[in-house]
Amino acid sequence: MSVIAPKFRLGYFLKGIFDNLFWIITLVTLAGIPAIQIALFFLPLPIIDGEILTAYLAFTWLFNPTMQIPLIKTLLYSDLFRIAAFPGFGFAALIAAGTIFVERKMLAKLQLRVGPFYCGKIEGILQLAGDGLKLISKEIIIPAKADKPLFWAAPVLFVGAAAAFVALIPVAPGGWVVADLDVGLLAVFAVIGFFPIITILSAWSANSKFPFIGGIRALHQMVSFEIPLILSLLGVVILTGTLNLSEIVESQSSFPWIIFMPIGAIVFFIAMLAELERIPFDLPEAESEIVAGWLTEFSGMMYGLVQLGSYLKLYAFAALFVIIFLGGWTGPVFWPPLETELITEGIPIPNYAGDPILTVATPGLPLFDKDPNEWVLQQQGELMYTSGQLLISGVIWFVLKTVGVIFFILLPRGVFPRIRIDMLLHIGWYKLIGLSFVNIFIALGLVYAGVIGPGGIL
Amino acid sequence: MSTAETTPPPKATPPEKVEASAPSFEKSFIDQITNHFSDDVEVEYIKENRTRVNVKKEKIVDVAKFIKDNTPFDHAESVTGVDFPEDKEIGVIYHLGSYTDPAYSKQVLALATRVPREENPNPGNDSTKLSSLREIFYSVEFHEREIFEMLGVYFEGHPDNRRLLLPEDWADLPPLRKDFTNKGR
Amino acid sequence: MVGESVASYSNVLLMFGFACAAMIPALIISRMISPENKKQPNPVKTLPMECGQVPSGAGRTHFMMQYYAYVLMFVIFDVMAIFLYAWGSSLLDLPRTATLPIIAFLGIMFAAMAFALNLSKRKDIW
Amino acid sequence: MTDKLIPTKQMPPGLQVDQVDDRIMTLNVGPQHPGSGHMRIIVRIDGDYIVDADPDPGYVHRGEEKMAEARNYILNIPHLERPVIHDSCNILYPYVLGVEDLVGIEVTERAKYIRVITAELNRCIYIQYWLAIYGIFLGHSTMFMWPAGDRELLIDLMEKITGARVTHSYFIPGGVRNDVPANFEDVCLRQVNYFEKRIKEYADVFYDNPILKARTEDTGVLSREDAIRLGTTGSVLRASGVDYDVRVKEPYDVYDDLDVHTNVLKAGDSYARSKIPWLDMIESCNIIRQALEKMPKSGSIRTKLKPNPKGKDEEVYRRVESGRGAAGCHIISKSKPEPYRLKLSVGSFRNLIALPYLLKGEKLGNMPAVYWSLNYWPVEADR
Repeated sequence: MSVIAPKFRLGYFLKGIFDNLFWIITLVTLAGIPAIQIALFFLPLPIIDGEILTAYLAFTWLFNPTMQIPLIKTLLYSDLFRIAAFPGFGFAALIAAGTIFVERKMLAKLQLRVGPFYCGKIEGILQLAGDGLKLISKEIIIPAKADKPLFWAAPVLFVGAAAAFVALIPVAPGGWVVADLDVGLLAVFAVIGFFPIITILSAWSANSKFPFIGGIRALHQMVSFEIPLILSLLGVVILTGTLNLSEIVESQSSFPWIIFMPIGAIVFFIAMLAELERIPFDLPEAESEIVAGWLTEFSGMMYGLVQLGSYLKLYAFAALFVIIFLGGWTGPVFWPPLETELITEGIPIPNYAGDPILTVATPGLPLFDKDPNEWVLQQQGELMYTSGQLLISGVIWFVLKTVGVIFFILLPRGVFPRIRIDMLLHIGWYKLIGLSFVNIFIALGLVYAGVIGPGGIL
Repeated sequence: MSTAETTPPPKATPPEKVEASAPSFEKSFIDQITNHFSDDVEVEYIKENRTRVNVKKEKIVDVAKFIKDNTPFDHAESVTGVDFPEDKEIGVIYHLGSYTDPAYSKQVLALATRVPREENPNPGNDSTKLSSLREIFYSVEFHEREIFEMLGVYFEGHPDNRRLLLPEDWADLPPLRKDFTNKGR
Repeated sequence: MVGESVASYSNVLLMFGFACAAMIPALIISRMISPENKKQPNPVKTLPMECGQVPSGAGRTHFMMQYYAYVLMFVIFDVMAIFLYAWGSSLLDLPRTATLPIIAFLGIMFAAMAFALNLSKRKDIW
Repeated sequence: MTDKLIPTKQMPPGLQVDQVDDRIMTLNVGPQHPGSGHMRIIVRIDGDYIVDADPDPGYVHRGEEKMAEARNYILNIPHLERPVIHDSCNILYPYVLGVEDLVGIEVTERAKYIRVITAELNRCIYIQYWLAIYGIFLGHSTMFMWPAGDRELLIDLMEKITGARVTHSYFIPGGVRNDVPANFEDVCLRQVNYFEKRIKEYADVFYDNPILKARTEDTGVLSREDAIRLGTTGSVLRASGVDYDVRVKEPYDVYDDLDVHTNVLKAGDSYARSKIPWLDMIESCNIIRQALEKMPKSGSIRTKLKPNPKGKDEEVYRRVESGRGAAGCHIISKSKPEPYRLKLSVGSFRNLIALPYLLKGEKLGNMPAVYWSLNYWPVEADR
């Protein structure tokens, strides 16, 4: 790989670029294209208008105006789009970036300063991009005698685990989720269990004392807060009878569960703060005790990746709180669809004599609708996907609620000091577990008193 | 007492002149000490709130123990080491204060002694030695460590005679001696 | 509506793989454009962080935190907490009498936890 | 290192050092550590407990005492305030008092009041800085920003008086360097009143914070007897229940005309040690208001000093109450323009002796809380 900074010469620079290009082209030709062709044998290709969409066909249709909408819709409903863009990585990374900006500005306002101010002219909105550029141009220093494969892998795995967590989060009605699992909640617990392991692995591989203590602290944090985290959600599962996150959201169409189980919500919120390693529970990174905890040896972009992963995780936890306790995307629909007759038949407009001379039919207001009746069909449960209005409305509600929860996650950083590890263990084992048991019995009481459940009042 | 001729008082102290205006309160506790250690201690001055007695270095522990037991002085505020190359001596001055007795809280009793000085110091292994007062006034611990590295006075009985402020690789003279010259000055 | 196939499970893996694959270029680009003197590597620079001092002792050592009783309890009760989900998710389909054994189970679990906490506190293990 | 004289604290069971020696880890906390300042604490930990702590100062040793032997009494002023530039008036105060004794000049009444006012302002500036760092040591970032911001009020005030924001070099033998500006009384009163209102708000966010109380109460307890025996001073001493303040016990300049209240807390833990400086700031505001009332409105601010003054052939030891406790200055003069030996006995150096004793048996998480509650300023301790 070429090195730009010392002894920069344009010829070497260009040679480096061309070398890289050459190798990229060679590798793509020799390995990439065969791999794609082999994959095409096994991947089911979408059928549009009775034709199998091959790559050649898609390229042709790009220049055909009438076929572009179906093409885009096909892309929108493909798995790749879900993983890379909308409910998956891109959406979560966007919210994570917003979270970092909001955190900086909010803390600054709380602490009587201005925060990022110059970069990007408007309130330092490009500061994050600047920080990213700075991090990516820093040298990555690997400590001597470190376990190099593990040490390199830890930040990548951290981002990957956070992304796997994001994959389980439904953000809009109609299956807008990367992985719609029957046991979504259990999968969430499984993914959460990865983070301390990654922390310990990276801490162990760095061969340094401060990361090591930080990793052990992360382990203790998991030990004390995983059980309250799991038990605090059991109440909701008892009331809904399902582990599927989308169904948990749909069960809250009339009221969110936080009304009936505020104790569970509080316990979950505190356990969430601890799992996110945020102040007051940022013991694995306590900078005045153990320099930066398990992040001490990370430099440059590796540190940036860990930060990205932790903010993705922050978004995922806030979204989980919204889904389970605050009703997810449920809320009043913005711009409700027009009446069915208006879409299907149109409104006859009479002249002064009363004779219908004109029929006004709206164009398909739902932007992505195939036919005008789509919303009606979706209401009747005959369509697998949702209409544009419900999608937009659901996403807006979801984002609003998530941002609210993120705000409350960020707030303690300006209010509380850090707690100590024995206090943390004491809180987890003596208080939160007891409270989550109380929460379970509240749920059982609600079921057996006939308030909620089959044949219940609500 | 055998070393009486080796420790001449550096200057002719004028105790008579001071005693004319000496404050009675300060004189009372100084008299306590001088009565007990008649010829081992020598009063240098008695001023308002400030008193100083010079003690021979063999007697420093006894005098300090006597002060600790019989007067309200309970801690050492400061320990000053002074180099006197003309006298071939190094002076060590303990400033004692009292927290417990409100009447004595203004007073600072300077307990001074002198140890022989060597031209080519080898800190810890030469004759520049003094008994540590750490067992009596605990608070002199770090001060004595500082004097050990800065002036080369080894404190016998001090449990922790290590470097405190100077770097580990310091190999020069003890820097507060007068023959260590400031560079550029 | 509910995803039932292996495909929905594999989506989690796909997302995991996508994030990993998307992050590796960041590291590679960082390696490409960052200044690094490969010919004369600085051995001091790669020392483990020890607050500016030369590190003493190994980083990976025998190190014991005092709170191991909590860890032992975690091993037991974490599994039990997951067991409860099997019951909780099907509670509405079960007859009401099926709840009594579970409540007994909860009681035993809670009592055991209280006993363990009490014991370890009395023994002053941490 | 082990001290038999002081009764060792009750170590938790299972922590007998001689038996568990193989699992003890040595941590260098400092000098490049977010929780150390310019010093190193060699901490030996067994799991989460500190079995031994050995402070190693000296990373910012500048040889002020040696430098002072080569400069005359006036030239010593600017460099002697360098150890604590945030508290530069108070660290100069004992030196200036001592030189006045040696040279034998009187200070005018107005200069004495100006000295007291600036010394108290400087004490507040120092304590604000200290408090900010105490906040960030406990992970409370708001408590880092608030004092650091409110400190600007008093720094601006000091800039109006002395012309410099931090390193004032304001006290000189015989008075102060220049007079206060014209409408100084009004500006100072207004700033100080607002400042006092502002620091009282710290109680809401910091001193009444339940997590802070849980973290600092009953940690690093220094009993009254140990505080006296270890010779601690300042806020550490007063937090352990000893009523000792040099401003009250041995008043210098005009402190005997002012009503100075000594804040004493009985607990002796980190919380008490962190609260005493805050109470001192409120008390300083009271003192400044009193001094502004009693200050002569006009008059000379300086007694003329002949150039290159020679000291008498005697020694002098003066002390004042600085932000970190009693600061003493021992000057031995030999009828020369330069001091023969100058010794600064500062509060930080005297309080440091309590650190290994307090940290023993504490948890590692308490290390910054206990360490910084000692009101320790590394640069001043190294001199």
